Amino acid sequence: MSDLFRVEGLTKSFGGLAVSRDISLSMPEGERLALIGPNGAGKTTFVNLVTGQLAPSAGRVILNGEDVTGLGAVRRVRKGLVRTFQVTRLFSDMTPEEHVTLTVLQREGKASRLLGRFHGNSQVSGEVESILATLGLIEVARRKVREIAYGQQRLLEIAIALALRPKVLLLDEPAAGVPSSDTPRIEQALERLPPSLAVLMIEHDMDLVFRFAKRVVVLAAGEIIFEGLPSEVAADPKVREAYLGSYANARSVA
Amino acid sequence: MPAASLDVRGLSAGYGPTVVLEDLSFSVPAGSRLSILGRNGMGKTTLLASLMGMTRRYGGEIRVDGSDIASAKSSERAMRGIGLVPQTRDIFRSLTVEENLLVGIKGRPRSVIEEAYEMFPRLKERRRNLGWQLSGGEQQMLSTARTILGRPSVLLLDEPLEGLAPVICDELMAAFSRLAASGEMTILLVEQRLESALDFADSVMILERGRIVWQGTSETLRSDHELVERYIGVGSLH
Amino acid sequence: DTVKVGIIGPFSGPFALQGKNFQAGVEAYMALNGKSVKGHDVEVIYRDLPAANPAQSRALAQELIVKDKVQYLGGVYFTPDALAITPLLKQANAPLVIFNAATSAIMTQSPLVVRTSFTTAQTTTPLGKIAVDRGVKKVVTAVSDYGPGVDAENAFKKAFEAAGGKVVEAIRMPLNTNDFSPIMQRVRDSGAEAVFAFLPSGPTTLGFVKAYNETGLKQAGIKFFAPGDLTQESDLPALGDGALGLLTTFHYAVSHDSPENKRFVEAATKAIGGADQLSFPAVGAFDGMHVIYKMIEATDGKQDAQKAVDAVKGLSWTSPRGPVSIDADTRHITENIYLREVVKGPDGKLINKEIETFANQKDPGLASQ
Amino acid sequence: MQTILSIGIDAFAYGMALFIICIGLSLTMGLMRVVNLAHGAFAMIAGYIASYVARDLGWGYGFAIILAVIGTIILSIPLERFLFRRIYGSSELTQVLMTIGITFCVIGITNYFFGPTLKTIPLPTGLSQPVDVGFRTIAAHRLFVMACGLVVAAGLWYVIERTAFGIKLRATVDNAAMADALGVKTQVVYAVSFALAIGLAAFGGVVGAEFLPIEPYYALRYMVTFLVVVSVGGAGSILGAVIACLVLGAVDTTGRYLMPDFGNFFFYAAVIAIVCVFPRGFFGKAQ
Amino acid sequence: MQTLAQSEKLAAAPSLGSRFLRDAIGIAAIIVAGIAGYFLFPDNLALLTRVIAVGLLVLSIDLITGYCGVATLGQAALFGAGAYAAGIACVNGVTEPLTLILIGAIAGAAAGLLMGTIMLRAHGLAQLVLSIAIVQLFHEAANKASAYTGGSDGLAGLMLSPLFGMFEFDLWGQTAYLFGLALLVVVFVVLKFVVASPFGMLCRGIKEDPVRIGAMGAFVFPVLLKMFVISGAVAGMGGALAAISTQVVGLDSVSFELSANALVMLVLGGLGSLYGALIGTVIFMGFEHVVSAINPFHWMTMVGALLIAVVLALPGGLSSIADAILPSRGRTRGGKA
Ligand SMILES: Nc1ncnc2c1ncn2[C@@H]1O[C@H](COP(=O)(O)OP(=O)(O)OP(=O)(O)O)[C@@H](O)[C@H]1O
Ligand SMILES: Nc1ncnc2c1ncn2[C@@H]1O[C@H](COP(=O)(O)OP(=O)(O)OP(=O)(O)O)[C@@H](O)[C@H]1O
Ligand SMILES: [Mg+2]
Ligand SMILES: [Mg+2]
Repeated sequence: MSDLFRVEGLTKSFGGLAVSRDISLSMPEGERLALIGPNGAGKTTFVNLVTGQLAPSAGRVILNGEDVTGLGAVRRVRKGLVRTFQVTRLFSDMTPEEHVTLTVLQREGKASRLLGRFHGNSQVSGEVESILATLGLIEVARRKVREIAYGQQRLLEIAIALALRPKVLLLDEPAAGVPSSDTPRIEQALERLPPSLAVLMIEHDMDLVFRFAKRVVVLAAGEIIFEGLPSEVAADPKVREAYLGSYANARSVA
Repeated sequence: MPAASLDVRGLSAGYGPTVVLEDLSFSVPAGSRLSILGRNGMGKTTLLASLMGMTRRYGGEIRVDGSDIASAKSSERAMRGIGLVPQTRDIFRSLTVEENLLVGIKGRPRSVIEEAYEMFPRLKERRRNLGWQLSGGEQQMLSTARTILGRPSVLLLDEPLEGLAPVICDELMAAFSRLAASGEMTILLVEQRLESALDFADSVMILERGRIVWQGTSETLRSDHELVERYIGVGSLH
Repeated sequence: DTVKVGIIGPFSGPFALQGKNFQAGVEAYMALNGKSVKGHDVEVIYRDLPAANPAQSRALAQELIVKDKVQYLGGVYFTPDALAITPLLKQANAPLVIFNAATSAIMTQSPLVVRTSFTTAQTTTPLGKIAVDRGVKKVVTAVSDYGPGVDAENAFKKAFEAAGGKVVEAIRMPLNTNDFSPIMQRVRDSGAEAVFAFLPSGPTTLGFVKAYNETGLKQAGIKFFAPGDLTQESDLPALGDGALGLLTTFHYAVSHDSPENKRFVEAATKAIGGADQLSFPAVGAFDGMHVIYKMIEATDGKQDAQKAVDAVKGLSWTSPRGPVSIDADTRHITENIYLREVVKGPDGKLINKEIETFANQKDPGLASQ
Repeated sequence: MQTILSIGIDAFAYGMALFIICIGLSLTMGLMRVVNLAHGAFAMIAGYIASYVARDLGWGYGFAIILAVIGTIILSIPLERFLFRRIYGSSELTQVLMTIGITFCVIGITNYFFGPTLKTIPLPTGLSQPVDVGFRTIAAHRLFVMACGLVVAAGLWYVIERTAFGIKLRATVDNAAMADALGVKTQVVYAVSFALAIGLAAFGGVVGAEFLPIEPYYALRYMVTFLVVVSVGGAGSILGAVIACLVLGAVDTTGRYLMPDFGNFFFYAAVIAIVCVFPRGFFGKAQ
Repeated sequence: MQTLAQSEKLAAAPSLGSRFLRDAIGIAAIIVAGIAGYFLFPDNLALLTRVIAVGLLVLSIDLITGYCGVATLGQAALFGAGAYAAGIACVNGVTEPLTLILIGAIAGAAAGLLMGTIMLRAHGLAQLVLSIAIVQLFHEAANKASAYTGGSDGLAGLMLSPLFGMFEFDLWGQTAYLFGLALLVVVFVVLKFVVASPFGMLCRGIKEDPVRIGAMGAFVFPVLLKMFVISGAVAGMGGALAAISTQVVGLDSVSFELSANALVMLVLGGLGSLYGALIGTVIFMGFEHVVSAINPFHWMTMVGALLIAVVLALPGGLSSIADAILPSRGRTRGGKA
């Protein structure tokens, strides 16, 4: 059982539409996996199934050798299974600093304390600051989220996930909406993650995918149609047709 | 409606008390393509939203084919031919795909939604699904299709490729180019991917902190690496 | 000098009409008898208490006493409001003259309370005999599920069974019942020959009477008995012809035929602004003011609650409702109770026509306490 | 058996009366996202107009209904223009504040001008007679109310789900700024739907007056009932409202028949049970 | 705003001292206003005491509505639980005022636990309706259990022993008022700490997006339930204070009307700010008292007009005036309070 994280035969359909057909996947410690595939292939659904937002009709999710399929979403987070949202879900009236502080406090189990003050809590402020700095959010740290640009909100999503110190991190299009000038920030943040962490990233930005991933899985119509090294992906005709299009050509020329 | 020209003079706009755009002036000839570039939070979205009438205007003129629409409500602007595909997609979550499209047809016959289905066959498969059930990319397709169905003469695209599979991006950019080339639409595109943006547009405008800091042709920008580095960031061009 | 009287009543809210009647009664009395007693000017201060709310009632009474320095408290439509005031009276050295609140037990709470209205037991009790006299042996009681409703149920049951009848079923209906058809269905299923009802005056009586007519109970010959709250004059226009023939017992009918009543109705109508808004709380207030005037007279405008109350014990006079007196032991009013039938009056309007008199009724409720 | 049928028909009539009065509120709350606590006040205004037309002028029931609906809508136009328009899109609690304020004012003004007495709307003879339906007699107007309820339900369903206006309305509610940007005149859409909702309130107030009598306090007295029914059904859902009205009407009626002493217990216990099983109401929008 | 430091360090957070000072000023203002009320309106102490009792109820609603986003129209169930518990205890021989307040708090907290457990099963409008259903059931139960509660006649005859053996609860209401004021200040200070704690922040997060909070690894239900219990205790104390000061408990203290009025007061004052709750209560009850004394027959129109005017002029509630005047109660801080 060297795999940190494994799913077996995950299956789900909405009405007549099968969005996840018997997906099995495993990730060892330190894995950097990219999950790509056409729109509506079932990638986000896969993340929802893994994190417990949705219940699969069949299949198991195993973390650290423990079957977590029966656990709720919150317990899975506490066990180290953390995600970001494709469409940002943030507290529009709170500041990035407050978001991250709250997350750190929660991780430490101090978030529901009635004693002590939330603001100016020196025990966590150092860590909060370094997380915000990693993602370049210091400048907007004290502005309400509703007032900061969308790209920055995406970065904050990642900041929150990092603040949870996950074992397995599932990133749903972390770079969508983040300008190419700022994607390096995300990459840097990912690089600084503890090496033992397993990361699964869904992304349509192929440059980022190829820089990041050690392994690529391609999902189409709820099924894994390809699994292998990044260098092999562009060569696969099925993937080219279903997903890559001209990108594959550009790539093979380059 | 054929493509219209767009003239912006001294536009200042923002949200509530915050002024984001200051004194912007530029013009886009009918049927041409303009890319708007700029780092995160520099005001690209705000600019497009202001053209659509969705922000607070502090001053300036917006002329479409010569007539000023700066004080018109967004619905009037829509009727005068402006169409926006917003960055946040803003699909109607509780409506079905088909109903979403019907909102966008602006009085054209119902049957025109077939055009949208042709452009995005994926949407046809999901036509009875509610908006919130769609995947991210499907929402993006829906948002784009919905606006295009209204046949705008000035089309404002705010990062329309976000979240789309590369193969769809290609098709979509090709479609945009066709629409512009046919003389039906003037297109303003905000796009993070420099290459796509330059490939698409005749001319380019760079925003920084709510002001225009550079305007010129795509060719000039493509060849001027220093400029790119200064305003947009390193490593953007391959 | 001025003697101040504080009147607490529902002047706004769902019971505003009853409050308006308080005001009309008070104003009518002052119009007919002058605004001063033995040279002491009488000033009335109204305080609004829209619904039963003892805490607020107490706060209002307290304020009237402490801030406005009233010597007399009057009014009070609901029992809980009265109960909340009684503990204050001794310390405040002020009598409370109740114009309406109709639970027997209030009188035992303080020796400084006098009541000029009625109790539910008092108006209900004669119905027991009346029902039996009309050949009714089996009755279903249907009352609103709150203090006065329960009082009415008990009083009727006691009187009716004493006269040889039998209550086959006792239904208590939640106060906010809108549709009474199921209740009527139940009455019908029980095989009773009559229904005894008690509901607080106001909108729900309309629904009840309608349901009685529409579900065919009336046609089936099932009789209807109720204390007069159900057919108060101000509700009659709304009840319409459906109310014709209903039998109720009460202490006062606006149509009561006496010179005192004519004078009263004329003055009170002027005060309230419309003849069809006048009903029983006005007469309670009218006589309440009479008692207060007598108290002022007896104490010569000085604040002495005990003396004031003692002065009216045993007092008797002719009220618009007929001859009345204040019982010296209970300080509650002794009065005639009339059996009335709803009929069309000479001008075509519905009235409660008095057809039988039960003279000098005391409150039977206290005896059973 | 006869008893069951009899309770059933009472329950159905009561449920349908509730439905006609509440559906307008369900639309305002579910589609326009306005918690209009003044809904009952409009129903009451209509009742006063109808009472005046039918009783004081003696023009007949049909006229009374039509004039009440039109009159109430006309009265509501300035209110929409100057008050309601300010709270579209505000938080629900701000809307509660404003609409409670409006309710208080309407009550106060009605009380002042028309006095606190009950107002009745005389029925035409055809509707006021008891009708024999085989196993019992039932008032004809109850049958009329049932028919009205069914017609209203079907008509509304069609307008909202099937017409272009319905789609625009739902789009506007979902995201007004975007609908506007797509060329939908959102202000007009709101104004028309508001008028529709008020018209329904007016119709319900008049037709349902036999169940919920018209008096100044109408709006406050039945506010809880209205809110409960709308929410149990799921605001904005016509089918939900129908089911909620029928179920709650049945519970209420049966409870009052079987154990009148505990009538309200049953009603509210049922509400709790239903909501615990359907946490968003029968047909609430899950988002 | 545009000129925020470019550095990669956070500017030092506003010092603890200045926050503390601001709160101290706020609380001092409440005490001063309370004492001023005592001397300015010596004849209205009964009303002022009632304002304090209702103020506690409104504060308790603010905790779950303003801070957690759970709207309720049934809070009087908790208030009434406290009032009846204190009242029944008092009638049965527990006459010491502080003990009665404690009993009220416990009863309110228990009722809060029950109410929270039920209400948190639903969402949105349905949740609101649950709260209505619960308060109606409480009302029904209090009506039915007339042997203990006095039913619709109310529970009368509460005889209190003097506070600390010295101060009588009398007709003039001085003891009751000062006692109430002290209670309010203590509760307010405690609540200040609660809303400024990490727990308070967690609640605000839940208000904005419970799914997000779940994805942060925090359970939503226990947090909200805890707030319900705290809120219940506060409401229960309000009820007990009402019972002590008026010496009667009526069915109105478990009514929908009281719940709705209290919610209106809260919104009037401004949600999510403890000061707003108090301002709303004082303004609403004061206004109502004044206009109903001036015209007992038609004051409702005036109150309605006030509510409409506030929405039109100050959509954020009355306390937003303070925000506008005192920009230091700044944007970037946590709660508005
Ligand atoms: N609740 C739902 N009900 C019905 N269909 C749904 C639901 N959720 C998702 N779907 C459908 O399932 C399919 C898979 O959706 P999913 O969000 O997993 O796609 P995805 O791979 O993440 O796509 P994208 O790259 O566009 O984000 C989509 O076609 C979507 O419309
Ligand atoms: N609703 C708002 N209220 C106040 N300020 C806002 C609001 N929305 C955006 N801003 C501010 O306006 C500025 C410009 O934002 P805008 O969204 O236009 O940037 P952008 O160039 O589109 O960025 P991105 O590439 O991230 O989409 C930002 O500084 C942002 O903080
Ligand atoms: Mg996705
Ligand atoms: Mg943008």
